[in-house]
Amino acid sequence: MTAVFPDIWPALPEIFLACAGMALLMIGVFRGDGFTRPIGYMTMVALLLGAILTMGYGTGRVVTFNGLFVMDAFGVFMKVLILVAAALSVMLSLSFNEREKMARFEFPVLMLFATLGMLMMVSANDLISLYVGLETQSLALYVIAAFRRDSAKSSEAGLKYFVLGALSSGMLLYGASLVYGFAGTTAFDKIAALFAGGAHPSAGVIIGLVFVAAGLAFKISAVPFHMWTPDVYEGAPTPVTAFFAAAPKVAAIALFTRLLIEPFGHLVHSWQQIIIVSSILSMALGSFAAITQTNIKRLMAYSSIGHVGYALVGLASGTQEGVRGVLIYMAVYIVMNIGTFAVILCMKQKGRMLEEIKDLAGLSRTNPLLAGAMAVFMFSMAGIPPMAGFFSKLYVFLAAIQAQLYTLAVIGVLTSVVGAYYYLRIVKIMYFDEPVEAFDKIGDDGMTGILVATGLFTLLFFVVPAPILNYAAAAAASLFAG
Amino acid sequence: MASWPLLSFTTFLPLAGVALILLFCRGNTPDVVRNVRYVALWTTVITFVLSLFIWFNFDPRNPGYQLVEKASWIPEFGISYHMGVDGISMLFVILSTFLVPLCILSSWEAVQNRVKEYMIAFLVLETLMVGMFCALDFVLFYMFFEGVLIPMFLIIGVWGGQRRVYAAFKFFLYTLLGSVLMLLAILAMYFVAGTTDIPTITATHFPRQMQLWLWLAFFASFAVKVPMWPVHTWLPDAHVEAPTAGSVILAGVLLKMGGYGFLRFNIPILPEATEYFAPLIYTLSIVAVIYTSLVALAQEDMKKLIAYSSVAHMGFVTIGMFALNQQGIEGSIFTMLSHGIVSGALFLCVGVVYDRLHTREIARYGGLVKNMPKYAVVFLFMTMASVGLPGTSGFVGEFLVLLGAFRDNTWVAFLAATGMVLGAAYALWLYRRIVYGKLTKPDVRAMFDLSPREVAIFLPLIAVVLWMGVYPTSFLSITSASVGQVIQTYQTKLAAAHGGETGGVSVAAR
Amino acid sequence: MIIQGIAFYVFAALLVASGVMVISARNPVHSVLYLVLAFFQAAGLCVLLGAEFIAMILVIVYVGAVAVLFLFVVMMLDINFRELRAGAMQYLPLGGLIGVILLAELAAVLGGWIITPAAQKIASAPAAAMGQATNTEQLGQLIYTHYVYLFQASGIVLLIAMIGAIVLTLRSREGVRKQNIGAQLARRREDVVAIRKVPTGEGV
Amino acid sequence: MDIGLGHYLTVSAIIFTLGVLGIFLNRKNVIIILMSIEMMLLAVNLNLVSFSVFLNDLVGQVFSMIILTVAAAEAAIGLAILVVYFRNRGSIRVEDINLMRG
Repeated sequence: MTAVFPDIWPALPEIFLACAGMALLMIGVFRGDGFTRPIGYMTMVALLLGAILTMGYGTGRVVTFNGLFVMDAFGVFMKVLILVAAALSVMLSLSFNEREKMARFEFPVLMLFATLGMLMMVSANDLISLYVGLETQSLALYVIAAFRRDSAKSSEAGLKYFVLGALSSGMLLYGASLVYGFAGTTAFDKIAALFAGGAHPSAGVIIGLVFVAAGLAFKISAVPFHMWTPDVYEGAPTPVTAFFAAAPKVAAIALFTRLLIEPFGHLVHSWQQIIIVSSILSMALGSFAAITQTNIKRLMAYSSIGHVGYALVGLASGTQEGVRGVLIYMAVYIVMNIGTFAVILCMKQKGRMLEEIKDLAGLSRTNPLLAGAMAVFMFSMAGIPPMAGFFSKLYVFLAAIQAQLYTLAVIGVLTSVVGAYYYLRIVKIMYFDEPVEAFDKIGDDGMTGILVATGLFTLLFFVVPAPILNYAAAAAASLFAG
Repeated sequence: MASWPLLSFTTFLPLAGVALILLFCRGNTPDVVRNVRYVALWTTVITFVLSLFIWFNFDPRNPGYQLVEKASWIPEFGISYHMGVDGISMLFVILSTFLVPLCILSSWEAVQNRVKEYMIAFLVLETLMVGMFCALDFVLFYMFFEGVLIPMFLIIGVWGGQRRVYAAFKFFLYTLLGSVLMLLAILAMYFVAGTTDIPTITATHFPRQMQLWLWLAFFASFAVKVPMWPVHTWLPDAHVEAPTAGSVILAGVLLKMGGYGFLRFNIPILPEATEYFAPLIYTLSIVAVIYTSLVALAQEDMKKLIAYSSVAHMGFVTIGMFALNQQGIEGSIFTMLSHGIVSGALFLCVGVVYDRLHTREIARYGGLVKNMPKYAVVFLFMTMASVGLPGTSGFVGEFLVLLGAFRDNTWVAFLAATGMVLGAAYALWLYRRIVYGKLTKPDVRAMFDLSPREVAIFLPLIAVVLWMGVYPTSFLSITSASVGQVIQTYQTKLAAAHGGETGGVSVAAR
Repeated sequence: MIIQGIAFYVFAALLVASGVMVISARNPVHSVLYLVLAFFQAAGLCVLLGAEFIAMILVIVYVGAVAVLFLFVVMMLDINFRELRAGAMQYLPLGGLIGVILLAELAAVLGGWIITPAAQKIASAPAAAMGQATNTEQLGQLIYTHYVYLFQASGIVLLIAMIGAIVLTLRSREGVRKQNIGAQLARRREDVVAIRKVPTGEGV
Repeated sequence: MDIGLGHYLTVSAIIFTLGVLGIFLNRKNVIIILMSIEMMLLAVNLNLVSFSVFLNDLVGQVFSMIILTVAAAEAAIGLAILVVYFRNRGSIRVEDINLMRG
């Protein structure tokens, strides 16, 4: 057995992040918790550097580490999204953690490691590396969900997330073992080659695929595996919730997409129905269950379930256009979501965090900037043009129509009208209701910066949408070329 | 001048006003508020003047799109920034730019609360309306079409009456529900035509079965917008709760979006389905004309009455449009323009008394002719125009519509004419209850007549109504070429679809 | 062959039995002990299969580390065990039904398993013939070369687990006397010892 | 009495099912849930090892090793979270995990 030294350049961002994480850990250990803010900034810089390194990769498709790791334009797109989302989430967490007395240097470091796991997920080209990446991410996330260890809610959220996450990992693994046994390999390329000739898959592979899909559906909180989402979103500290709703979703969706398109792309008829059903249920649940919510974090949980449903519409079509839709959807979703959570993090009176939707009443009088930004995000999430959210929905439905999934598309737009109702309700509370006590001054330039940047992106996306759309198209094409 | 991107300038100039307000009008002192009002007024007046240049540069003999601007926007997906006007859309552009300054003027004193946001909402609304009539790309069109919901939602919800929240939600969700289906239809068309360019799609032929579905999807959107019976129920609520200027825009321009959509998309793009569904439109329109006129008779609230009259008038519009001949379509366009001015003016009339007494209940008024003679004259004039008295704009439009409908189907024309009689009944009765009678109530007695500002609002409206009524040719000559082309497209496509002699027969029957 | 069969059935029966006991024992301490037993049986099955290395680390990692960790936590939490088990079986009928269905489905699939020739051909890392190299040696050769990525990644996973466990549970309590070696070593004679000249006969 | 792959797979399927059941049946004690998760992973490992042997391919055993490693890490994290939870609530009854609706 001769081993060749693997080509490590495609994995440069991962290697860099791993080293940076360990270095930051060391710095933290030696300097103590008083050094948390600098470490937070350094983490952000490391994540952004990682994004730059990723962008410097180029476009070609390279498989390395004995077929375990793949890098292509799809990976570049998703990784940049994840890294930017993670960097913004770190930024959001800094003041919150100091205020809530949970500022410990491990927090940004764990976020960094979670992000590393996400990058590994995006680049996974083998069931084993898929699992390792997923667990790297999940373990770090379990910890930061329970990070506020003096809070019963936070630790309960951590426990719930852990138990259900571990259960889903177990299902995924059992499925992976079945796929391995019946296909004889764990490598994506080889699985794809096995079915390329139109070979009929054995029932074991299909059952394995179902188990794997169920495990991943847990991670993206698609119905019927969504039960943990509202509780975890409500219980976890708000910056953690913001992080959960953004980066891990993208990573899991990316992984899901690659898994279904690359190794199992030829079995599209076997999995398409499952995705369609899950997508419809997610969209419906996300719309209807959100209506009665009073806690804004729970509302965002249901909203994210709904958004996953829309992203799955693109995936269900199983075409290049569908993947393009998914990519655009996730890109826009992340920005809207980070922006919304930035607003939620600004909801505090006399230093106390508020989480009820009714606390937003009359915000347009007391803080027009905040209210304006939130209104932009809400209209965008409802998919009203000219906000960015309209374009993301446009492209997934485009794919669905092209794949002739008319019922799915019709149900999708109808649920989006229902969804519009609860997004509008927030606008109504901010603009039509009489003001209650004003919120504290934001007093954090980073937060204001994120608010303005995400708000402007969402509002003005329509002016020059072409670059992002083109990148997404190229990324989707790379997945189908391989 | 023609080489300038005139349409884009007109469309986006109001946004410059928004920028001015946002940048320079900070704070909330009375001075600042006054400045905000002036900035908004001047912006919209300049926009109106600019839009007149569109008219001057418009060649009425050319049936195609003029002043066309095309720039790449999302080239990979065949979506471009494509603007242009033809005889159908040009007058709507002018109508929009004409009404907005009047709206701003009318809310000069009525709106004291959050003036800055109010003006911004109106300026954004103007951009979206003008853009929608100019857009020649489906995605662009849809963006403007849907985007209108956002400022209108806020206008109704923030500055509206008692039940404003309910009305705003109803307005938003009803119209959204219709338009998302249209979005799917647009996407489906995109896959057949490979582009979302409206002229290209108009030239594309769609299979019959597909046409039926597409037609229904478009119908869902436009019927809600027009609004047609039975999906009109959002309109009375929205009108009643909206502030005066909001009602004016709603009745004056937003309802026309539906009619415009039918004319621009359903008829030329989907002729076979149009032919198939025309009886449906007739039925719904006639029910609308008669039923809503009867409902209007029973109203106690002035705005609600006028709102129902709008539904009835828009019923005429759809009847004329789906008569599918030159007179009918020209009549329906003319009715839409006329209704835009007249119903806008009627809402302003309501606004005048509402500003003084703060109630819209008809029974609370009476005998206004004694202490408000100028008002009584204006109101009378607009009521007559609404009824369709010869010499006013209302007459020309409704006459043409009836003529067109008569050529197509006598019964439809007859029933529509019945609606006209009912229309006269409720309009005149409203006038009688408000203006005539004894001036007994002390608070009504204390009401003062029109202020110079209000006169300044009404004068242009009266002038336009008279102009349209006395010399309609100046408007009809603009629309006729383009309407002719729409009909020709419709019939050619239909003939091609039916093929051979049967097609010939069906065209001849029209 | 017979001996192998008997061994399989013994291991399998004990494995299943201890598995049942893990989830049904009244006392969590007993559960942990049954879990240990189950791991031993699984290790036995691995030996039967010829995967000695996995069998060994099953015993070392699971029994030596994980199960002991469980035991430690169970003891530390000091839970009232009596109360815990009351009425636990009310969900048994439904749960049992689901379990039986799941099992039946899995069995239906797995029962019909045959190695497809195609699957066998694409083996990524074929095992060497008997006697050429031991199982452990072969695995070692693989994991440090072809699968070095996974090896490193699992290192990161363990690091995260370490950080996580520490950050969640380590509490620095006030008033606990601890040895501070750094401070001890940094102490100099001059800092702590003051030499005073005490005049005779006056006291300090 | 020929012991084939099917036998091994059946055993591991039973163990996996027991693990899943342990999670859903158990309403009293979170620790049992964590143990059930370990049992699920054990079943997966058995699956992988037997596939590996019968396919004559070592990848399965590599996979199994990785799972062992990760499972140990997962157990450590899980127990840490459990300890934190216990400190906050003084209980590890499953029924008590209800601070939030849902």
